[in-house]
Amino acid sequence: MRSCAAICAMLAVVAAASFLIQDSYILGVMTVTTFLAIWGQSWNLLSGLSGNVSLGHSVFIAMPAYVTVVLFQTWHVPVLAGALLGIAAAVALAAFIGAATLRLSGPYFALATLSASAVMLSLILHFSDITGGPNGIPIAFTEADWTNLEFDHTRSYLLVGLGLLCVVTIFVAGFRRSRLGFYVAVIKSSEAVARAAGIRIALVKVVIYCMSAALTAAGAVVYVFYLRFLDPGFLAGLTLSVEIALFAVVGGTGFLAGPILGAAFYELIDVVANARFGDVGGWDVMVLGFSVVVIVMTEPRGLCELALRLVRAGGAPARMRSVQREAK
Amino acid sequence: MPEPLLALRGVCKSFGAVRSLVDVDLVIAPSSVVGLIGPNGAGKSTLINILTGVYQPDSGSVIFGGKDLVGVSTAQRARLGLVRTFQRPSPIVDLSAIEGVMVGGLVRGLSRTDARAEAQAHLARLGLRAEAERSPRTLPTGRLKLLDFARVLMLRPKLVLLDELMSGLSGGELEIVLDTIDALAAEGIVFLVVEHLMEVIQRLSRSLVVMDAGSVIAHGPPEQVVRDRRVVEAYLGSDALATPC
Amino acid sequence: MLSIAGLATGYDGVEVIHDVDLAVGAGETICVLGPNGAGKSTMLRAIMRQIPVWRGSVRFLGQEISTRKAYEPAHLGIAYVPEGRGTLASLTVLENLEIGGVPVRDRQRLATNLAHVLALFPALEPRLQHAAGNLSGGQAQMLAIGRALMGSPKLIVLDEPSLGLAPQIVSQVYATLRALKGEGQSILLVEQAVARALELADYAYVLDRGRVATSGTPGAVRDSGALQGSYLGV
Amino acid sequence: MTILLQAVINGLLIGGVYALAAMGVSLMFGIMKLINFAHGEFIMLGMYIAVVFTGVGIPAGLLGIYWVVIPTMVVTAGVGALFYVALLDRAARFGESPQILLTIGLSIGGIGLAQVVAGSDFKLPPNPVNGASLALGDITFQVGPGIAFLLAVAMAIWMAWMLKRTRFGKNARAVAESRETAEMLGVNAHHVFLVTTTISIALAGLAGALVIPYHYTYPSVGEDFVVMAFLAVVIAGLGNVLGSVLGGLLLGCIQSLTATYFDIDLSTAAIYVLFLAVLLLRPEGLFTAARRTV
Repeated sequence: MRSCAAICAMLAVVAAASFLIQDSYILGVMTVTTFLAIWGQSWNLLSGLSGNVSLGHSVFIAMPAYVTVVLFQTWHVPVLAGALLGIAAAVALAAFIGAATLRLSGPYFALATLSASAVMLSLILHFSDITGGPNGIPIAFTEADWTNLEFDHTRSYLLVGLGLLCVVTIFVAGFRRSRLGFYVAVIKSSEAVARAAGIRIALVKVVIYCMSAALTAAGAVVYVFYLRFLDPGFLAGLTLSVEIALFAVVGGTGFLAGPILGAAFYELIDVVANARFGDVGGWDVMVLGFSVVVIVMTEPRGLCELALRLVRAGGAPARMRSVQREAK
Repeated sequence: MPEPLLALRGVCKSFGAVRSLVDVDLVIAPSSVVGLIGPNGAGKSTLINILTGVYQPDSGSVIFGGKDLVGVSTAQRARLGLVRTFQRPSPIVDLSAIEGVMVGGLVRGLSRTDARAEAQAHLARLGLRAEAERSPRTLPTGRLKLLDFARVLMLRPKLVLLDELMSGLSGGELEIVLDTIDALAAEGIVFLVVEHLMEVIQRLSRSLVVMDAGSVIAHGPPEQVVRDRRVVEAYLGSDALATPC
Repeated sequence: MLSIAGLATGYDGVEVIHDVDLAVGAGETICVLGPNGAGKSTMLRAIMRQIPVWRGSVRFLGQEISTRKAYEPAHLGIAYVPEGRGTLASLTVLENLEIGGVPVRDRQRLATNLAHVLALFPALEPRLQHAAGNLSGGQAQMLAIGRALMGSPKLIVLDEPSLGLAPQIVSQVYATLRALKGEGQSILLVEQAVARALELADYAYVLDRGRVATSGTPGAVRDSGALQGSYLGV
Repeated sequence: MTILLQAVINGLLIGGVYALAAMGVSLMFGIMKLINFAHGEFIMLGMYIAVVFTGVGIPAGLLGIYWVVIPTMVVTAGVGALFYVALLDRAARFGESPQILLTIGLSIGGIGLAQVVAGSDFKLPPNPVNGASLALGDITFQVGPGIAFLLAVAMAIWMAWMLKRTRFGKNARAVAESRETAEMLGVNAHHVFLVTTTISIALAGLAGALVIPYHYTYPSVGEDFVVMAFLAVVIAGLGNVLGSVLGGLLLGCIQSLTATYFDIDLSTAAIYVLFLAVLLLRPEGLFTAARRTV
């Protein structure tokens, strides 16, 4: 709970600091980081806590984004109502995928979720009358109106994103200490033990899948209006699914701040690589990918653990504690 | 005679060509501590897996508290009061010691506060009060096994299957567990104890079930059963009694 | 040829075997008895390098093997017939035997060994091309022993070869072991079936809760009462 | 009728590359219980290496470009051995999820590396195979995919023989069933894993070298083949090496048939639906007999 409060305070500081920044590129980077962090945090609720690596979280980004925008542009459904419908659609999809992948674990679960994401992409490409196919759909800006999630300043999206990230973080923190959070921890330890303790495994798994999808979707419906473009390659692409998993792991799935730190790390590489190498792309994914390799091979608990060690190494008594902990 | 808590009739289970359980009949009264022993491969593990619903019997019936258990899931059985511990310690590594125990109460529908209070009581009884807030990663095997026992007790069980709970416990821990079992048995909880440690079985059990080659070959008071000719043969071979002991 | 001194090992941080001393001389048949949970299989798994040795030494033909890798004892000449037989079910019977011959490089030698195994267990011959998973318990036990012999072992280690077998099959298994003993094969046998093991052995150890409770000639062990004590608590 | 036959032929020929990729994935999973999510990037690596070799020169004649196959396989085999020694050997003790993340990280990192080193442009060495076809009555055979198909079939036959008859094959199957039992009998599991990884990655190199005459080479090209390979492997039954070859060919046919009669995007969806159905209804795979549970 203390770490949750610390994170929210930090996000509030970021929000306040954003008023000092006028550069729209920096604000844009901060906004992207915030939404990536929302998705990483939501992903962690499912995969970090349950131990099953999902490689299909972009379906919960594409589904609500398309539903909201298509309803708005084609049927003139108010954006907020459409967003709720979009989130509901993502939850329904999660219930279906969750139920279908119940018995799968490890590589099977990863492959099944990855393929769910690929199915979504191919359906979007196929039904181009509705979805715009590979060209996507641009979202025309009409007027600044918060009920349509249309703001005339990037900072507004950043602030909404930070608020949402706070909510998601508080939710995840509360979830870990909740009844359901306990059950998930037992299931992660051993399904046989969970069954022997009377836990309804199927129900718990489907419910956390739906929760994770709902939080992911909430971020997606806001983000798509910031993006002003339904881009199938980005929103429904396999790359986004995989990146979410990877930067959350780089940050550290065992920590509340892990996915946020991971998202910031990933965006930072992107910014540095853009500034340093300009048009030669690939640096960001290369560093991200190989960081995961390094982290898996050396420090499976991510950047958060490294940061903690640095902090602890500051004082001798603290060092004693960390040594003791390692010894155990 | 009161209605039995657990009744197995004609239970068979084969895996391919291997017949693990052959026509097992077993009746357990609603108040007792029953020991279950037998040589390796006698079918004890299969029996536990049948009772907890990991396997379905090929034929025969399992009646628990008057209810036929066919098609009842392991989790449902646990909520009905038929619970087990595992041979290997099964800590919940992401939760603290007391939280792992609370789970049993949460499943029963207790609030977190009530579950915590009840878990405290169980931990105190098992001598784990000091370890309540620690991570199970930092606890030795004996303590972990006691935590497993406490979690199972939180489910308010009617029948507890203890699968080698007591091997790996220190002397002091063993005494605590034995006393706890005695006390709970007096409150009406039934224990089916699978254990290698004969003196433990003899001290606890009011009756002893012996299995060999997938069948129950003896069931009765311990001191009588260990002198049963078939039991001695099962353990020591057919001509062991030819020599004086 | 095998000498164990002060061996300690276990699982998950729990010590199961405490300071066990044991020796097998060339051509000897040694049996280790003891109830379930006494640590017999654990001891064998440590000797066979499947679990770490915590303390003590395991020497085979003068070499320390307690730090060797899991595949090495077989190459040094220790063949293992594990509890539950360890049949490779997806391979054929012949392929199982061939895997047993991995330590032997000489083709001529392999052919001789195969002929020897099939002479010992004629029941395997018609089933050579069948999947080993379809064998009955008795046949699988014969396959496991035959597979161990394929590697021309200097010492053969058996873990409860009578487990789960009908009495007449157990008799057959023991007849085979007797024949091997007659050929001068060194044998380390772990058993629960006391009577048969004592009949075969030259020397016996009784293991109780991870320690050697008693050891001696079969007659002495049988008369000591240690067996009844550790098995049935009487 | 001609259209149908042509569609099936095209499908089989496309499926040849999927089959080669699937064989490598399946071999590694079958023996090491590890899904190599980076397999596609090893194919991509093979393609770039082959393209580099074509820079040395392309002999005259229709099939001259295929000289690059052998050196490409040699180099990728070396990379495979290094992959095992440097990463997989140590990662084995980490458990499932870290292993998945390791190979996914390698996959993404590999794409980035290719982009950084070779740029994002599409490469296709000029060669006579591209677009060449043989006509047999009304049916045409594309030469490039045709050769890939023939080599896939040849490799499948070699693999079947190798697993069934050779000493390594028997040892590998023993390790696949029970590493503990195999080691106790004297089989060096590390050695088996090293050789398995080397063969698997060399197969990726082979697939890469075979597609460069008619398929663009670019950093994320691996996805084009490996996603189908994963699906083929699961549809066939994870670890069923020969089944995965059939799976690859089957997927090629489904792709070609739906593209001929419906729409290419739907063909992807159709394949995924088949994949999900197999995963849920018959997790042991279409071409694997249900094992008894003992």
